[in-house]
Amino acid sequence: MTLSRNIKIAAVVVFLAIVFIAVPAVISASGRFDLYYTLTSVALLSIASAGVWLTFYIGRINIGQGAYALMGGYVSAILVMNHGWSFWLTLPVAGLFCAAASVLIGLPILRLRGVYFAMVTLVLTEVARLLALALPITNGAKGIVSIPLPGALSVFGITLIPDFATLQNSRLAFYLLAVTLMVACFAVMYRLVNSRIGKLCQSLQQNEELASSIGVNIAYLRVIAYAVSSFFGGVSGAIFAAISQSIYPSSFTVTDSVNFMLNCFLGGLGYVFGPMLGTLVLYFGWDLLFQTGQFQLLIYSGLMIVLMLVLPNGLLSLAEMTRKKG
Amino acid sequence: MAEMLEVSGLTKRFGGLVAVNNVSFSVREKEILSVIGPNGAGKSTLFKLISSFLKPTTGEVRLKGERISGLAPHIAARRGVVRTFQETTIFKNMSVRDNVIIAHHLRSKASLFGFFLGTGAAKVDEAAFGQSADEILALLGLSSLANETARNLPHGHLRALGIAIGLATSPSILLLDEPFAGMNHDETMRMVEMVRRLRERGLTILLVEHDMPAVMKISDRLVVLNFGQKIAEGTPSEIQADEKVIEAYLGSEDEAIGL
Amino acid sequence: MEQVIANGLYLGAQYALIALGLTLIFALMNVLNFAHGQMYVLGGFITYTVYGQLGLPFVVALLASGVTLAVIGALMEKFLFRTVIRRSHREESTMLLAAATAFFFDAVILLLFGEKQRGVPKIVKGVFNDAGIIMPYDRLVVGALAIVFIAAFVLYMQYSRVGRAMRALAQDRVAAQLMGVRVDRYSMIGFAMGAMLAGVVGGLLVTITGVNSGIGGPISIKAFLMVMIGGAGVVGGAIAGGFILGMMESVGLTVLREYGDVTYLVIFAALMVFLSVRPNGLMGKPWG
Amino acid sequence: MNQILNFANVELYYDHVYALKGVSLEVNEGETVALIGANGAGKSSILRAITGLRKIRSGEIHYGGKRIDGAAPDEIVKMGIAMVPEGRRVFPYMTVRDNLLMGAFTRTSKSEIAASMEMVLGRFPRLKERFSQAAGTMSGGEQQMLVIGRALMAKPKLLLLDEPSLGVAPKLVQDIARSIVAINRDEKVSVLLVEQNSRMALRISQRAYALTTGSVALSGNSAELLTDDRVKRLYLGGEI
Amino acid sequence: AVGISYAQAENKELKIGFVGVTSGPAAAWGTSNVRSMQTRAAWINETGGVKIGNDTYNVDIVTFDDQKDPKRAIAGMEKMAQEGVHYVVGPNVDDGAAAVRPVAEANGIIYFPYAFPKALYQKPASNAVLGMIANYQSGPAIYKYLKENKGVKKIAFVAANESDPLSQRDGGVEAAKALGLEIVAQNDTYQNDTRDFTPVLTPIVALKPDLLVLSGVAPANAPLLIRAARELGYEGLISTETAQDAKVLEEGAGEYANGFISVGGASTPEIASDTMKEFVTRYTKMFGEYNDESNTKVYALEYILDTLKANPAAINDVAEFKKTMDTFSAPNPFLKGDAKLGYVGTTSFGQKRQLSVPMVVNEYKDGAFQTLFVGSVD
Ligand SMILES: Nc1ncnc2c1ncn2[C@@H]1O[C@H](COP(=O)(O)OP(=O)(O)OP(=O)(O)O)[C@@H](O)[C@H]1O
Ligand SMILES: Nc1ncnc2c1ncn2[C@@H]1O[C@H](COP(=O)(O)OP(=O)(O)OP(=O)(O)O)[C@@H](O)[C@H]1O
Ligand SMILES: CC(C)C[C@H](N)C(=O)O
Ligand SMILES: [Mg+2]
Ligand SMILES: [Mg+2]
Repeated sequence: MTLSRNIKIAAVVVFLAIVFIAVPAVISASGRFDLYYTLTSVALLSIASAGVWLTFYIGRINIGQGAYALMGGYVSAILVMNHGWSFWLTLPVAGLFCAAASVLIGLPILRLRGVYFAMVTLVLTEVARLLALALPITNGAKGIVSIPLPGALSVFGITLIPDFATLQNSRLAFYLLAVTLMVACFAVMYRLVNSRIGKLCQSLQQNEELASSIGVNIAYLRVIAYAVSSFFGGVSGAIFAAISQSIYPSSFTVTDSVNFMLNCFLGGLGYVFGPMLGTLVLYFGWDLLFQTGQFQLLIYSGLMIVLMLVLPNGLLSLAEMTRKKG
Repeated sequence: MAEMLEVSGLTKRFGGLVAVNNVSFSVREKEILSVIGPNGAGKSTLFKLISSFLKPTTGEVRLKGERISGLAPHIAARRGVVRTFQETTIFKNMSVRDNVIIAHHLRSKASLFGFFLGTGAAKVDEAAFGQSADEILALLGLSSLANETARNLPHGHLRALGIAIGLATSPSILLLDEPFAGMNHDETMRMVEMVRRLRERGLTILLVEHDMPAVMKISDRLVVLNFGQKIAEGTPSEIQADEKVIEAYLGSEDEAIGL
Repeated sequence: MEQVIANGLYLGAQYALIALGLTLIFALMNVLNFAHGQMYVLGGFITYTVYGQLGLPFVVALLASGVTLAVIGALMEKFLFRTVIRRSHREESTMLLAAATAFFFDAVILLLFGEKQRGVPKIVKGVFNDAGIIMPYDRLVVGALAIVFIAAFVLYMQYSRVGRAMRALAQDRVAAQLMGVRVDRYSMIGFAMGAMLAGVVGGLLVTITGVNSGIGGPISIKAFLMVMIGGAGVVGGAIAGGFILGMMESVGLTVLREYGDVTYLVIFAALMVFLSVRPNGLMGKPWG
Repeated sequence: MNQILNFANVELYYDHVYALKGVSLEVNEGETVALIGANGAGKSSILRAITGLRKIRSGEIHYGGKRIDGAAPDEIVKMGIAMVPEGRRVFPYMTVRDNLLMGAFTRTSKSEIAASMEMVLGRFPRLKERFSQAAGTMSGGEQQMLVIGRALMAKPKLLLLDEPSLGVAPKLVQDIARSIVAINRDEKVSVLLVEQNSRMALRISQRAYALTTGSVALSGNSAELLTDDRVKRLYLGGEI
Repeated sequence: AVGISYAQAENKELKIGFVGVTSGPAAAWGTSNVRSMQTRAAWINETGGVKIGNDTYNVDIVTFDDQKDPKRAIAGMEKMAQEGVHYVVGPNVDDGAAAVRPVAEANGIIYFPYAFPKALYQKPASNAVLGMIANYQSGPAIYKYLKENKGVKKIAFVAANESDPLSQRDGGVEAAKALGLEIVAQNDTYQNDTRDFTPVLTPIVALKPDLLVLSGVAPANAPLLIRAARELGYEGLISTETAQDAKVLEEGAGEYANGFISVGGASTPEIASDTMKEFVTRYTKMFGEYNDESNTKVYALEYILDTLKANPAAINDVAEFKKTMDTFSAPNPFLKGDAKLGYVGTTSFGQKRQLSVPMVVNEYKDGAFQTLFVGSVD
């Protein structure tokens, strides 16, 4: 685990170079422009999954991230459509709105543990969908459609981000937006986990009673972690709404919530970058198996089972295993 | 000596069962007070009430005159009332040293956000906690196990680790629930010594324990519970001679089995 | 209103039976079996094939469903879950495995049985209609059978040697081992029984609701709800949860229909509030 | 005297921790043997090795002349070894009755089981009073009696006890100690007793082994060990 | 893919896409799409391919299962763009159809959703073409017919609590109101995981409507709803505005389904041409079992190919396609007589963005559909 500082820095530089330079270069060279959306999805879904991972880190199985993604999508869509806000402003607001909502929801439900918390959050996803159908402001079953693309973002007259609608390649723009946020998100996560906060979160995961006996405000810490998690969910939902220029009650469902969780498992619950790798593999795996037609799901799930048998602690445990052997 | 902790009229019901029934006593500063009594007498429950892990049905607990019962457990800990657990309760998947480091939480000056940013204060804390953890581990004879994952320790060392965690919070009152259970005589005596040293450092200690030789040796005073009620209070020699206590708890000496 | 209550009871009986298998597996192995609904669907398709297509007696079909699923359950425990449980650091890891097996079953079922809704001939014809209650006879039969199965299961767990061993196993694996219980074997039996219950209830209900390849996931989730209401891993809880959910649906759909699409919103919200108050469900404890 | 258990040169590891470094000991038929030693000395590990809960690295374990290391715990239990594990471990949500019946899990004859039940309830009348109570709601001492009773239900020839006095009030410790003596005497069960309460253990046993960090440091006649200086110093604490 | 292709080496390849749902509870919708396309394509390829302009093409169907997830649907549409596909059938549901719009428009793809929201087909949108008859078109016709011929006065709606069915219910309610029918129930919904509909229908049946409309009902649920209603003693009519499958109804509801009214393509023997009959035979041979929904769904591919034949320039340029749509007309091979294919939708959408699929209103009877009446849309 103790990589030297230089190796770490080098790894980060390489990663950034791949994500921001190599990927766009390869895509434009090969002409595989559909990969932009695929990778954008991976980036956004991995942000949401990172949130789920954080709740795992405090010992809660979270199958409710879909609810916050949906909520974030609606907040952004409604602010853009009904109130004429700039998308760029709605992005943090969507995240904060979800964080605030998650505090209210989290205070009672974070007392639950194990499968109970898992189930309640699962139900929460469904509640979000039903609310989206029932509330007047969401436009119910008809969803919100024809949302404009993100406009220009300028500060003091300097255009930081151009209007997406005028761009020739809004896919690239969305890709860059998504990976930038992903990098930021995982930087935050890495810092969280490797600071004392990470240890505190681990103490919650392992024994809440003991943690509170040594003076940890467990209720507070839980809520904070959950709020951060939901913030990530909201942000990723908001961007999805902008990409599809529409949002429906069924835009994020129980299936998504479950997938977020699975991404974390597959990557490895013990590794901060697990959700990123897990999302990449699960999403890309599905995409690659596109060729197999009707056997896609069969092969996909079959491989997932095999992976689980070989690496029950996640893909990243492979590194640990080889190190132990080596 | 000043009154440190005052327990008055404390009662706890679980449904129909009265686990602690109208118990009052007080603990003086730097005192070692033991609570003894048969299994199920309500000792652990009493500890949970004092450390605010349970809310009393009636009655209250005061620390230096201030009411602390009914607070959240981490607030009670912040005020200086910290307990160890009867079961071996530790952070299983952390190293022994990390267990102790994390327990320094209350002493840290930096805020959560400070930790996140890695401010100077946070760094100072980190260094100080590491050092203090090593000292505590040395004190409890756990130094050689510092990097072992806690879940792999044998029973006796787990108990010691539980105490180390309690110590790391630098409490003013430490509540030890059966700290000597699972230790042999030699180890028990070393722990007794250590607890005494803690008291000399200014700690007030409340103790639940079934190991009578140790209890009698270490305690300034004892409180005896039976069926949730206080049936006796006094010095070790008073208690050892108390008919009610012998009847309910100690039993009479039986040379055939060495007790 | 009589009708509403009768509906609720009938629904409750079938829900309870669905929840039982799930709770059994959870109690024994701490595995939340995401594939439970898929097992139910598979049971339905087997009965569909044996009774509906091959024309063999219904009882034979039901037996075939039960036995097949029991075998599948046993194999899953032996070759999948046992390995993963042994090797993983966090026991939640089995959730990924369970979800993957659920997908796998979905794929297999879709390939084998197609995407269409399937149904079988009624087992009993006619409708009971008296005292303000309308209830087709086949529902009465299925409801009664469900209750018989539930009772048999509870009695078996409570009084048989195997049942006792499984309860012990659920409470303390090592201690059970020290009593001479072969924990591997009994985990396998328990998993098989849970799967068998799913298969049997799928087979039973195919006579009423038919079966189609896509409903596995939703059924699992519904079963999770019941288990949570009652308390995870408790037989009594699963039964209570099943009946409560059945009754809530029946009553809610009647009482709340004026307010539009809110019945389930209310049910779910109620569940969330309920669990916030009782974090372990109605009778939450490891095993009863 | 017939040897019932022979534990020869056993080594046992946990991951990388060396728990037993070639321990040898034996138990003769009808004997009570005590095993004492510091925390982490490996006492519980010895019991786990005997019952097959942990595989041993090397060495041999014979029981009744048959080699049993490598066998599964359930097979070993069937051969007549019963163990009371560290920390009681009752089945908390089962009744006293069901707990006891679990003890007889490996046996089939209904009438013999009933007879054992008679015997256990006769020995521990408290259990009879609490027959239908959930075991988890009983006091620590009662639970301790229950697990001993449960082990007896297997009609074992060899009974392994891991710290039966742990967390039990002094008066109950006396009761338990008397029960162990009586069981050994009346039921002709050989006993291997792990205890931190060395004084008690040496009083009620015929022979004893003292363990330090994975190997046997001392062994011999219990009565003699009680007066041995080293034992006194290390395990009995001088004159208390 | 199952598509058996008898590719002739000299033929070029024409890729037609499908992005829709072929797994999960709604699998039947997309599967009937995919299979009808694959059957038709195999048939065309076997008989030498399709001649467009000067070239002869073999039709290659590229399918993508979006799992009813709008995010996946976008990925599917991107994939189609990547493969150079310009004509895509699907998606099958509202949210997916809305989500793929930006991709389709940016990449010059015309897509044929089976979802009804008008915004998809009205200006400024112009790349979506509705693949079937919408409920707001068939509903009024059905209710009118039933009002006039069967004396229906009281009508009740029940829908799954999801976007598509709810929107369709709202459309139906509007149409019924316009006809002056009394609406006795319009708020009743069920969860998509409902397997036993007795509790849902108990209060509705008690209101004794003359017509019970199952808005946007999935083929899997239709027989269950019918059976539950009948067993509860419901005696009125039952209808839906979506396509159903006779076999599913027969197995799931038996004779209870008799009299059930739904909309189909050209399924009934009275109007099906020999081509349709051969299509059914080939489909059945290829996939083991026919699905009546495919009567409607076979049209999309036919329209695409015929429009391309009419204007070969459209093969890589959807602007050309759009131009042709306004005037396009070709014989309808699936209907007896001299029916025509043509684009419609002017009344509903203000532009021709809908396939003129015959609106055959069926009545189920003993395992098969019978024509109740045939309508049309403009
Ligand atoms: N949460 C609870 N709910 C119900 N009853 C409880 C609860 N906690 C403790 N009890 C009961 O209260 C009584 C007192 O228990 P407590 O744990 O305080 O005993 P104790 O004196 O610490 O015993 P021991 O010496 O065996 O540890 C017991 O009868 C116990 O079963
Ligand atoms: N599960 C485990 N994983 C790793 N190491 C273990 C494990 N269990 C025990 N050990 C190690 O094995 C050694 C012997 O442990 P054992 O439990 O046998 O000691 P013991 O004599 O019973 O001690 P105690 O009196 O404290 O119960 C100890 O060093 C301990 O750290
Ligand atoms: C309108 C819908 C109910 C039709 C459905 N989407 C289909 O593909 O057939
Ligand atoms: Mg206690
Ligand atoms: Mg031990």
